[in-house]
Amino acid sequence: MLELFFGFAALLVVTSLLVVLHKNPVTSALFLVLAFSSLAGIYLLLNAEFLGMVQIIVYAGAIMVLFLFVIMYLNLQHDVETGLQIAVRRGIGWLTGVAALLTAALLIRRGWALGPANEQLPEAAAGNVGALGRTLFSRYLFPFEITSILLLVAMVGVIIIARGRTKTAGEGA
Amino acid sequence: MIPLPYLIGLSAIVFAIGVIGVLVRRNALVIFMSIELMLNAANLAFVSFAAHMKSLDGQIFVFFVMTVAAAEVAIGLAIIVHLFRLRESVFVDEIHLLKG
Amino acid sequence: MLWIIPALPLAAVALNLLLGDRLGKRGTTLLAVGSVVAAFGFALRAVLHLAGLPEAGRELHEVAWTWMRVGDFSVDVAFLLDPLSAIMVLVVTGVGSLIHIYATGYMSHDPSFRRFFLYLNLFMFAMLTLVLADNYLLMFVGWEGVGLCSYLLIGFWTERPAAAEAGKKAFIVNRIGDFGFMLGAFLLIGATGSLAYSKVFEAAPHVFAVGGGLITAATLLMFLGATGKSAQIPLFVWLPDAMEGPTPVSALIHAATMVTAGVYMLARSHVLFTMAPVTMEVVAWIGAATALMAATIGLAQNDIKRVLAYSTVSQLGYMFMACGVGAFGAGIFHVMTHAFFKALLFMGAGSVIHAMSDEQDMRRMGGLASKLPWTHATMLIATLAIAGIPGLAGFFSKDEILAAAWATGHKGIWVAGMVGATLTAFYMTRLYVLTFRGPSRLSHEAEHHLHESPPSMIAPLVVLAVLSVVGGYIGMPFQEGGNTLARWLAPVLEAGGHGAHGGGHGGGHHLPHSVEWALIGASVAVGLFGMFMAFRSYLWSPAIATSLQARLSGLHRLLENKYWVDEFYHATVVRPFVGASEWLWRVWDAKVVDGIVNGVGYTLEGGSAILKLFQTGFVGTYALFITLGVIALFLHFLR
Amino acid sequence: MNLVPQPNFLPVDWWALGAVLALTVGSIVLLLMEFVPPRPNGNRGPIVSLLTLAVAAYAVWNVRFDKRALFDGMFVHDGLTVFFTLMFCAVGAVSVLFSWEYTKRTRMSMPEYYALLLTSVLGMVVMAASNDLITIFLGLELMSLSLYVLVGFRRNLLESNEAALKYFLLGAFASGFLLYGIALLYGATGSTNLQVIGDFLGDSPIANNGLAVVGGLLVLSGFLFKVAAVPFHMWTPDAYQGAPTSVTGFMSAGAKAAGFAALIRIVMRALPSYADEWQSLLAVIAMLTMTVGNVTALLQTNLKRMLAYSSIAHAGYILVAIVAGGFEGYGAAVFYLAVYSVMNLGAFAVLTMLGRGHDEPLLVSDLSGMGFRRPIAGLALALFMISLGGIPPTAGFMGKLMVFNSAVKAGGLMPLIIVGVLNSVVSVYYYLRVTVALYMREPEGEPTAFSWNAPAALALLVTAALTLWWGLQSQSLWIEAQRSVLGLL
Amino acid sequence: MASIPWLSFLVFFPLVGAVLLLLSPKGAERSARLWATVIAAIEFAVSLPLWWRVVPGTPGFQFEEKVDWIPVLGARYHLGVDGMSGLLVLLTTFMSLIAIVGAWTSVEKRTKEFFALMLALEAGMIGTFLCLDLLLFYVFWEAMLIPMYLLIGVWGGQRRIYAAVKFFLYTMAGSVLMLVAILWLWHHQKTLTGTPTFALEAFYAMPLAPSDQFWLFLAFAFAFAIKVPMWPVHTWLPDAHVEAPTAGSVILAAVLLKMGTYGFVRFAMPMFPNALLECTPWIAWLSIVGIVYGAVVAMVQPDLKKLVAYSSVSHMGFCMLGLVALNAQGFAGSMMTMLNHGVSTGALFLLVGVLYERRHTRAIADFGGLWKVVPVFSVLFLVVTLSSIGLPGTNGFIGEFLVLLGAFKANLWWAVAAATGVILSACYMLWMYQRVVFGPVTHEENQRLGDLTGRERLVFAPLIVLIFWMGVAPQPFLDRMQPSLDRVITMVQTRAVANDPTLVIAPPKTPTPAAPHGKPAGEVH
Repeated sequence: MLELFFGFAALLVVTSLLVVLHKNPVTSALFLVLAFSSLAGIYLLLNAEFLGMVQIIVYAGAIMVLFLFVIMYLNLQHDVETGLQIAVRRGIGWLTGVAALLTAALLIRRGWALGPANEQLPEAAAGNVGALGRTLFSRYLFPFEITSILLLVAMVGVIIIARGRTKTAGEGA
Repeated sequence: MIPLPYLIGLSAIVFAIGVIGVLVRRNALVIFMSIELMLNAANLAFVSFAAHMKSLDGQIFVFFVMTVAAAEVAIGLAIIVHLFRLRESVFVDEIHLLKG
Repeated sequence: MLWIIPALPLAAVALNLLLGDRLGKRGTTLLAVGSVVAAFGFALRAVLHLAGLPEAGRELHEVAWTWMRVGDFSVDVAFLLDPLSAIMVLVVTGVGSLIHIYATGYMSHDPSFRRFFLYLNLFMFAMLTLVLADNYLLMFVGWEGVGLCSYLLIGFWTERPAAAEAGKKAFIVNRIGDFGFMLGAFLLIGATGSLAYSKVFEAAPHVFAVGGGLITAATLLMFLGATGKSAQIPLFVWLPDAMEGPTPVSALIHAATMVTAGVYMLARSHVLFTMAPVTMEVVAWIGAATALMAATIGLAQNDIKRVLAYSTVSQLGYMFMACGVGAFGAGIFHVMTHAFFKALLFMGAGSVIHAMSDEQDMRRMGGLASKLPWTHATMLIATLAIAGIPGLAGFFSKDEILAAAWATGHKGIWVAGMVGATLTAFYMTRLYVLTFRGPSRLSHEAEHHLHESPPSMIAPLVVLAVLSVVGGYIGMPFQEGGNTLARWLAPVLEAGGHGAHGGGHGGGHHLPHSVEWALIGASVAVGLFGMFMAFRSYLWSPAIATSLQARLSGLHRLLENKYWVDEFYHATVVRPFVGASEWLWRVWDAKVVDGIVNGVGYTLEGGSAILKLFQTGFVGTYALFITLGVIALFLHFLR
Repeated sequence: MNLVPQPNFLPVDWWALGAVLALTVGSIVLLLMEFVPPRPNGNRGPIVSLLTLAVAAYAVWNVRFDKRALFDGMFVHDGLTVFFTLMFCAVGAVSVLFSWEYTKRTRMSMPEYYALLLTSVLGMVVMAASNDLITIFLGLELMSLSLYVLVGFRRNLLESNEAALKYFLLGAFASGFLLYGIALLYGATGSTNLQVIGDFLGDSPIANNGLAVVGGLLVLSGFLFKVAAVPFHMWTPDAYQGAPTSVTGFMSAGAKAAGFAALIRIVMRALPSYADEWQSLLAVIAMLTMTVGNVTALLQTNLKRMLAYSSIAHAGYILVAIVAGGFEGYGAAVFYLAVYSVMNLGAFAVLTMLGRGHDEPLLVSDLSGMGFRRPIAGLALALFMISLGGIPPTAGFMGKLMVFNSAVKAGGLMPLIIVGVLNSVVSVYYYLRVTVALYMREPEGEPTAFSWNAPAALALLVTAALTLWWGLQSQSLWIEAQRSVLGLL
Repeated sequence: MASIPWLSFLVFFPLVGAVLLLLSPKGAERSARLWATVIAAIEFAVSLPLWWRVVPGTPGFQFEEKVDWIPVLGARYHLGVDGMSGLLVLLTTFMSLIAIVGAWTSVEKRTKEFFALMLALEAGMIGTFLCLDLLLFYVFWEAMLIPMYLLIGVWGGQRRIYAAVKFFLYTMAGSVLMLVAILWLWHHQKTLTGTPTFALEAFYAMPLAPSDQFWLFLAFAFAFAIKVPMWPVHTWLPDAHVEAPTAGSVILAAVLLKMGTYGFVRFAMPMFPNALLECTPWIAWLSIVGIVYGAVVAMVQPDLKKLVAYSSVSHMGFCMLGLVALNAQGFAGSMMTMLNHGVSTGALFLLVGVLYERRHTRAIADFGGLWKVVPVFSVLFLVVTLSSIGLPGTNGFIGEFLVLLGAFKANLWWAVAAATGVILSACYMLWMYQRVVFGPVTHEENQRLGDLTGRERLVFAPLIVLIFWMGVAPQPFLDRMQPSLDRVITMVQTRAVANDPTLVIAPPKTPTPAAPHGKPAGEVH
């Protein structure tokens, strides 16, 4: 089990690194898909089966397809990332990121406490979709409703922004 | 059960990679992907905590996060696409009308 | 009814202002002269009334209103008439009236006739306030008031830059004196808590130690005020320039009245001065020095009025000598006689100038005696009087001063006085000779216009001439218990009999007659000697004068340029001062203080410019800063 | 236990939820409206949204004195909620008013605009009302997403689009941090409910709780981003300048307030036990924020950008109050937020009227001579500037008074206070520049066009009146502000 | 009159007038000035009873009006008047009227707004003088900046914007710290008594540790010192004066500067006595430097207004010196100097305005020989100049003399140093007068100068009357101000001892303590 985890973990780290590193956005996107999938694997190991599925479907599926679609649509080639300025920025970026990681690690290593754990999951198996559903629609009803509006907004927003030149045409730019 | 430190460490690393991605890349799309990485790192943290605390809440949160992520992606991509229409570029360092 | 004396001229001023040109020339004349003459009348009446009083309580005192009362300090607007002020009032109003009359003639052709008399009346008001005040603060009002009037009158011909300049100089120099006066007054308040003469003099012996530092300081400061007003070293420089003003002004203000205010003030506060021997010495020596210096300068001046001006300074020096040796009475006596003959001299000179259509240089005069008989006669009398020829006013007063100096053992002062007397006799005779005798050096048209002055000018001359002759007899020596004047002044001057000097009783010094005769002889001798020298070197054989000039050219230039005192002041005081103010303004104020103020602004704007640089417009930068911020938060907890 | 509990709501709960419901319905109605013939002439949007906001406000007002906790305490209805809900409705209403003609002018007048405006108001309400990190996060996202779109609403204007992109990328980035912080806090405390977190942290010393610390800090930074505190402020000028003026006005008032509402709730509920730590931290940030904001504003020539920096500075003042803490402190913060929103909205109401058509002259110099040419608008703008500068007799002064008063009360904050007051002097300099342009300069060339219109004028007058009234008589507002926070302590 | 809120009327009547004026239809310029004049006249008439009704001899506040303003803070709308503020209010209403009438023809553009602002300014100033609640005071104090700022900035000269902004920022920078101090006091008071209040009287009664007092005093003193203005924070004044329109300068000099000194007497000194006693020498020497400095710098000013501005620095130095002398004479002198400076310098600025209106220049070099051209003007100019020099018989003398006397009683050397100012003032004023009025007419334009018009004479007449009245019979004024001033002095001394029992108030330091009636004292025996 632990070995599996290490496998997924390694894959996750490598792929996400490649996402960041690779010049070609398409490739990055594909690596991202891989990263998501390995994440899904870890979810399974943490017996969050349903989440794993959703991760594959929503993320690796829907979202990444969207990305790829856009990249294709914009027909992006290799990013040219040369020149001193970019090199400097890359250096600073890495330093900062690592620094953030380290400082956080140092802080966390100071003391390590976990919130109060339940003796065992409220009912049935963790992966139980039904259980999830119930909680979702009872305790988390309110946030759930909010998310619905959130999606609505997203939809409207996309329409507004991405709609072709219509009545706003001829506006001074 | 996978020990928590591993999980948190992993998620932290992924998060950091995401941050680094945002900092080093100039392609809006890739930056955006890195942000997705950050979100997923958070998700991982949620799930692992949930698993160790034997509570479902964490997983529920991941749900919401996914939804939010989806919404963001939609809007973000739309903006980027429109930007490309106007500017023929998705490179954030070519976009600085507003400064000072 | 004392208040009415100063009130009359003031009322004239007010009317003059309000009615304006509506009352024509003669109206103005009537108003101006009338008011002063009336004032003289009231003064005379008051003085007679005063004389009627028993010697003990011989003073009239009246409070007009409370001027200011703050905390434990209070001062009234109140008037005091006692023998001392009585003399001054009479002199001021009397001579004043004469000069007013004279002026009507002298100024008759001046476009701003009305303004002239307005000022003149204003001056009378201020001067009368000065002498009638019953406390130092009110005296100070008059003190500065006369200063103002002299400022206005010197600068009367406003379109003459020199005149305006001289006026300003007079005022500012006087201000320096007033600065001393004021501080002196403060010291008095601090010690006695009041400024009223009665209170101060009553308290003085209790609060001051004879010869103590405090009283010395106070008196010295007040004397500084006196030097300003009465043109003594070091503040005498304004008086000669003051001759820019119309001649009647010179006669009234710069000879007869205002300049003697200092002497009056000293006499008035003799109680204090006698308690400060050091001050007395200073006064005496300053007086002597001034007398000598002015006299020497007088030798070399060619402007008739300037000669008189320096002579005035010199005579004032005598008065201070008198005060310095404690003979306040003698000082006042000389004030009086000097008022007569010096006013006369000035008005005579005025008449000459008038006749010569504003020519003042003696080198272009001469031989006027026949042309201006009246002027010549009166001037001659005045010259003799000032030269100290026995039987005339000047002789008595000057002699009394010298005698007092000798009597009180100030041999040095006495010598200075004698030398001064010689010089006086010399330069006055020189003036007389150059003007009236010898060949005429007039230009042709001057010759042509030459005319004797109108009666309105001659009459006052005559009156004053008479006074210059008889004025001295109230101070006849060799009378037991002092002479008339001394006895008259006694209630005031012997009131405070404290201190080293045996009180300033008016010249009643105790000398054996033989000595006194000797002194008189000596002074007469030097007087005659001076006159003789003058006649010899300017009339009988003018060569001597020129050769002397040639031989002592350096000395001559020194005297001609008044020892370069003005230049000295200008270089040491005026120029550095102006320089300093320029620097303070342009450098300190504009650069330093405002530099700091604006500097803050610029610094902030610079910071703004720098901060703007961080706002690159690149998303990357912004994200970087966010991350750095997070790291900073972490570090804050890691420390 | 019934697995799908039918939450049995009392009427009061429905009232309490009224705002949320009304706003939701309103936005949906607006979206549907496009299909209702006849084609809207552009007046329907504002009218409907005004009605919605009125209803929402009324609903909450109706039960303003009740205290309810719904959905397992995720949604609480207390003083703070009431105050901020009402405030957001007001902000929304005013924004609608000055958007009315502006949107027509700039061809943005579509129902969607108002729909998004309502949804973002909804997001703000949720942020203010929720007592649970998750709901707060969702509210924040709801608000932000709507704002992203609104900022980019003038689609073909490069600036608008660029602003949207920057705002979006950075917003997402920041919410990444926020989310991760939430995750860690959840891990450290086993819950996302602020109350629970607070209680848990209450009895666990900070030393051995790295997770909580890191989580808390990340959450903090997330909100500091939203309220534009240094060094998380950099998006503000660009977003404000690029966005359509009406949107800028709306977000400068609303988004900031919402961020602070959530922040106040979090620090009061979840982090009181770590007060010393985060207070010393916020003190530094407050100083930086005030100084950087004001100083950078000095040289700005574009009005919107200048106001952006000024809004940063004002965030600094509010942070001072939060640092001061205590019910004076939080009360002062709330008070200041209300005051700030009013005067800022007023200023933007004037800006929306500048120019004609879709050209927007927004340089300070464009105001030259307007004070006398447009007396009312000019006077109002000057008033708002004076108020922003914190000069009596205006609301801005009272706000600063309350803030510094609370700081003095807290004690030991003298450096902070001194920096604060000196900053207010610095700020006056650039606010004065506006009045200088208004009254003391003549326009070179042709004076700026100005499209006076009734709705915006109404907004203007209302805000101006409030600015003056609260400057002269701030008692009532002060009491409300204090009551709003008293419930939480 | 006590029954109706008299003081409130005084405060708000001009404000109402201003608002109405602003609302009046456009282009009613002639009526605007008339309206403003009427308002100001009524205001003056209504304020006039202060002269009789503020009972002399009662130190406390009269006609008090108290209304709760912000109860949660304990801030009250609290007005009251005593001898001191009464006189200053009279000065304000009087000079405002004068200034408004004087500005009839000098304002060409935007007359309506101009006069409205003048009225608003008047209201603000009166409020500042009358209010007895520190928060209210601060509100008035700051709010008043706005109209003055606009007056300078809109109707000013070349560098008006710089001057206006400088004026505003300078003053505000000074006063913000005062706000902090006020808040501190509020909390201190609250912790002591439990009831929050900004009431002045409460602060008077509040014990304060000397250590606390020190920086509180500094905060207050700094704010006031800038307003006075004391050297070296005076540099805003010349700019403001030079650029401001005539009426603005008049008000600025005549009233605004007095707020600084008033602030010292009313607030800073009685509230922080120990700190005051500690700082007295510093303040004294700063004022003396101001006296001399102002005079010296005035000497070389090429611009009339700037010269007068620097002379104000000098005069206000006298005020401050009198205050720190901390004795009856000093206080009374300082108060008198405030009034005198109000009248004389106000008149001076009006006169300069007259010239400017005719010639549109203020450079001394552009004038000369005016005596022949405009005699009436020259005479008035002379009188005012002399009163500003402090010639005995004019108002200036009373103030200077009392101040110097007070200073002398406090410390001999203060008096000596300050008295040099008397000489210097003569130097620069007379030189200026000489260059403007005497000599030949150097500029052709000046040949055609018109003398004072009837209106202008009407403006100057009362000023001249005052100059002489206050010079010859100042007692009515002194009687009215003294009780309140004495109250301040006693308060300072008693509270100083109360706060710091170890303190010993030394009797005023003079060479020999005043011995009114010849009691032996001092170095005599």
